[in-house]
Amino acid sequence: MIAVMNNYSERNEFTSYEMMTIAASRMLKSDDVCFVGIGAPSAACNVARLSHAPDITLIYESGTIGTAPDILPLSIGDGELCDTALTTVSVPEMFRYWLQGGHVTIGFLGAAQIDKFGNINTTIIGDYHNPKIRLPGGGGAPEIASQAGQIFVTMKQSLRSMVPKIDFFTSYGHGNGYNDRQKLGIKTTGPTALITDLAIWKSHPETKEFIVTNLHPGVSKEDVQKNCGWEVTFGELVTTTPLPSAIELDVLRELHRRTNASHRRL
Amino acid sequence: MIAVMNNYSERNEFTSYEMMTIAASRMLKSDDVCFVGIGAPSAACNVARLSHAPDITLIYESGTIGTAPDILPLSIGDGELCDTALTTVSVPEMFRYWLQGGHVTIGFLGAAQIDKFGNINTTIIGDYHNPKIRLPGGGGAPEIASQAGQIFVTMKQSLRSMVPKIDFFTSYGHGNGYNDRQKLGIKTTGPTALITDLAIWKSHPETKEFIVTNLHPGVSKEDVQKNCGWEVTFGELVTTTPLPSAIELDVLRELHRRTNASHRRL
Amino acid sequence: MILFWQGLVKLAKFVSLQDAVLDVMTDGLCVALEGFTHLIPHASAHEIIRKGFKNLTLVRMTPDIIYDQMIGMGCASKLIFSYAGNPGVGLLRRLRDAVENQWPVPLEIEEHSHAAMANAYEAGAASMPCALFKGYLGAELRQVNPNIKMIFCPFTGEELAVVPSIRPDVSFIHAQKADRKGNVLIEGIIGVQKEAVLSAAKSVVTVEEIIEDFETHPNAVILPHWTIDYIAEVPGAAHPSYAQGYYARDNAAYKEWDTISANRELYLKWMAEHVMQQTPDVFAERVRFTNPQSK
Amino acid sequence: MILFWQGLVKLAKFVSLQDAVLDVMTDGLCVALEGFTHLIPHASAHEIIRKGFKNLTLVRMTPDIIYDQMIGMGCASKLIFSYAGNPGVGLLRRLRDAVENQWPVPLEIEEHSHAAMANAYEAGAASMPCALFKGYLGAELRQVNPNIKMIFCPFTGEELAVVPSIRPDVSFIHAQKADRKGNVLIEGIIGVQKEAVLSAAKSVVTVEEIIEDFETHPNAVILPHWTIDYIAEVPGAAHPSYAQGYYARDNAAYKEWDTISANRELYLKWMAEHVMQQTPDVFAERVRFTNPQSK
Repeated sequence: MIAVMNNYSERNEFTSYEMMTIAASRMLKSDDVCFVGIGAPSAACNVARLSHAPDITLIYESGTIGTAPDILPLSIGDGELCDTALTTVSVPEMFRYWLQGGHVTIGFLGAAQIDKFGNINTTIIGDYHNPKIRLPGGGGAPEIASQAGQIFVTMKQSLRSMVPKIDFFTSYGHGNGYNDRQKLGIKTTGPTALITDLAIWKSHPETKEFIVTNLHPGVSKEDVQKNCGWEVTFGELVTTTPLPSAIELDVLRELHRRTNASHRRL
Repeated sequence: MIAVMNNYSERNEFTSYEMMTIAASRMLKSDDVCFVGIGAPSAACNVARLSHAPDITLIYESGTIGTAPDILPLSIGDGELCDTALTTVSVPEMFRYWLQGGHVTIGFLGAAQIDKFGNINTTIIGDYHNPKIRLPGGGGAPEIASQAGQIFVTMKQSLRSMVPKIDFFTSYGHGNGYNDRQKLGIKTTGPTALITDLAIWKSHPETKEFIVTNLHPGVSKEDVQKNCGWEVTFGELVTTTPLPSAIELDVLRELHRRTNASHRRL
Repeated sequence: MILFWQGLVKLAKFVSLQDAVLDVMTDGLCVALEGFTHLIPHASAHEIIRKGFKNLTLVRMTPDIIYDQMIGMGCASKLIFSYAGNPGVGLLRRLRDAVENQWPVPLEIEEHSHAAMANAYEAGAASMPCALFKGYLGAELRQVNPNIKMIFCPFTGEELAVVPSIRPDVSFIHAQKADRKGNVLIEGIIGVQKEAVLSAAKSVVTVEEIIEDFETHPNAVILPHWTIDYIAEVPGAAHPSYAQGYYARDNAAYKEWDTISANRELYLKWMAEHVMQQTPDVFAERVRFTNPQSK
Repeated sequence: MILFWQGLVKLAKFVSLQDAVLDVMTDGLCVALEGFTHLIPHASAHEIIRKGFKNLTLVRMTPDIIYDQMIGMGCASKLIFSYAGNPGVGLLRRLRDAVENQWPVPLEIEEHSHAAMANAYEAGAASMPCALFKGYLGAELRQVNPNIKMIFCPFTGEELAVVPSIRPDVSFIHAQKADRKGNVLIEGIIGVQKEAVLSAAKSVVTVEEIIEDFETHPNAVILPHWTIDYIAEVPGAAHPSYAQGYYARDNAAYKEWDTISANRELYLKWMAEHVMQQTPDVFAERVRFTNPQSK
């Protein structure tokens, strides 16, 4: 727990997970059409919907379009998502008409490994044919990464997850930076923001490297570097991420309370 | 009107159109899945459904699967078809999953021009780029002809419609006969029966030429030849088509009565 | 600054059909007015004719009365289609006059099968440049249409047909309902209407009515508001086609068209009276006394 | 006589799940048990495990608990998949043990993205030999999976991905309802279940209940009886997955699986007790006290 004083919030304690999720939620706008990854992205997207972006369209790869769950789904296909959706389509239609069709403005992903150009690995640790750890694989991510208008990533920082060189290119970000992405024929913008438990990172417009633009309250530059496997570039003017508001914390905590109650065995 | 005596029927008069439609309807069985062309094929398919083949599945290219109309649709997409269908799918799905997917046993087509190998023209009279008459075109027929298990054709005979050489290969039948069809990589059987207002024709198993196997009551071989542009081959044992039964005539006439009443301006 | 690619996200605006047509249309566009027998956007076609747009490339699987009307008024320089008939009635006489006699203007045609057009719309909705399917085996259209090519499956060697996808500049469809946010519900024979909207750069949807909320099935065919540019409430806009749940197909009108369109003078007189001197409001009148189509 | 090609028309037979599995399965087949989180055919997987089939090629977009169970019991020699996780919980530990340590038998994997698998099922349902889509740009799976090829659009020159279509020997799905004729209704998250059935040579469907008539929407997702080989009524067959309108997802069971599957001995003991000594009838018990899922 990081203890802070805050004029705007009645809550003066929050976890780094809460800060990360709330900072991520603030990236989203009401007119976004967001393809939601499970876990931290799903929490961030639903906090946005329940606070400052009430009209945001959330899409899950299970086929649910315009969904508005009261609890966080454990999987990308919980019944809650369908119950509250505008409509539910088949999975082939989801990937052909909706993602590939170019209707998604934001793809919101997590990652097991990421590098400083936003390339993501969720496939394997070690060699593909002789793996140390077999991870779940890409799922929807390879095409979300190339077909959604832009990509936000949210994940906890660690030396294991933020690495100089990922073991496998599951989902392409900016390659080695600059115009690598366009050279491959990819027309979308790619990763533009990384929201961790310590900081907010934005892609540099030219080099495409992630650069720290905000430190979360109570976090130092050293904290960020200690938990990142590459040499971190900080922006010229690094500011402190605004504190979670009372509303944001209430929305997030209430969401988790309902979720936990629902997932408990009866 | 052809006047006949008939032990089985209370009706002793029927038109050549009625004989054609009823003879065509008898080709269908309850376990068929039939892709229905509009006009005479539609009437034949629905007479079959309302008489001896109650469980037949009728599919119209508008997307209606397992439809059971009380009146004959004027178009292939009348509301009656959807109202009575098991389900209605999109037109892309109809052509991809249901026709191309290989689920149709019978494609039932009409034709503007046909040759003795069951090749059909519904595109153009004259030269394609400088037409004498611009016909409607192929619609669903080119792929029905190659993807339905087998093809039945029903049409009125005339020197204009049954020709030695069609002006345009809209839908491929048996080419020049024998194994021409297989040579093109087509795996389905192709045209096996032609039901006209004068006779029933079947494809010869080897040459694939249409051969008259039945003459309708009161029709002579000369009548058939006079109304056909190629030299007609008659089977070794040509029999007379069984007369329409009272039930068949009742079903067909009642269908047309309801149809005409429905299409009249209120 | 980073320029963000925002995706094809739109903001459905509720406007009059006249304003929608003026905003999205210019001469020379590639335009689809879709509807597979059901929900044909007659009111939109009439509005385009009244505004006098020319040199259009018209796309439709089943160009029937509305394209016959547009072609006869000289709106089109090209037609992409797969079945050009008055369904169950006969030929399209204005289309024939254009193809056979260049009246009132020459009409280039690009002709496909239904399977090809359906696949091409599906591919357009999926942002594909082309559509791959099994088709055209033995069909002579392959010889006269250079936009039909054959390629081989890289795994099995099987020969497959490929055609360009359809991606109109503007698509017009008619649907039963919109909600207040601009989401659109289509029920019954849905044809290629969803694909027509998703494949087009801009889209205009006329609806029978605007309601608070849909009460329907979880897998209903719904176009979200961010896929549509303009929505106009025009009751009866499909007449003499039909809207499942609202009014039945006016089959008598389809039969009458065969007579009206057979003669250039009669046709022009009919168009003057029934189209040129009217507004979208007349459609509500035209369906007032038809039988309601059962839901 | 002319031999007629009759198309892929089947005659849905109502049987017990045990009889259906015995009839359609042999060692070495390519089998899909589909369900995208919703309607996962757990009862069918357990029946296949009990009957001891081996050397299967298992196909599924999201192999989760049931494939972890089948792989751990040595049923599979190959897995074709796009996301192998316990959704929202973590990794699949029996799958990892097979891939990393060849326990209990080696497992070959063919790995794709969701987009590729979804397109491959769609293509299989359409009898295509391959699926064409925009995909795998920059993705390293292209380097390790020889079944991912790139071709060029013959019209625009754009590079496109192509993968073999999926056409299983047998597909198993679970659905809400069958009617007395054997037509099957699926509602809610429909995933690739329709495609799994239409792409397969044979299909087995378990349903929550058999009813007289569907009362539903004109565009409901229905598989006609002539697309299905066997239907077995097994209430609760999706547990711990869910059936919209019947029972909710048992998320606690998914979380518990992480512990059960972490240890070979614990896993084998659990399988003996909860699978090997049971019959399909136990599933009705397992959902009796869960919250009904709202329709």
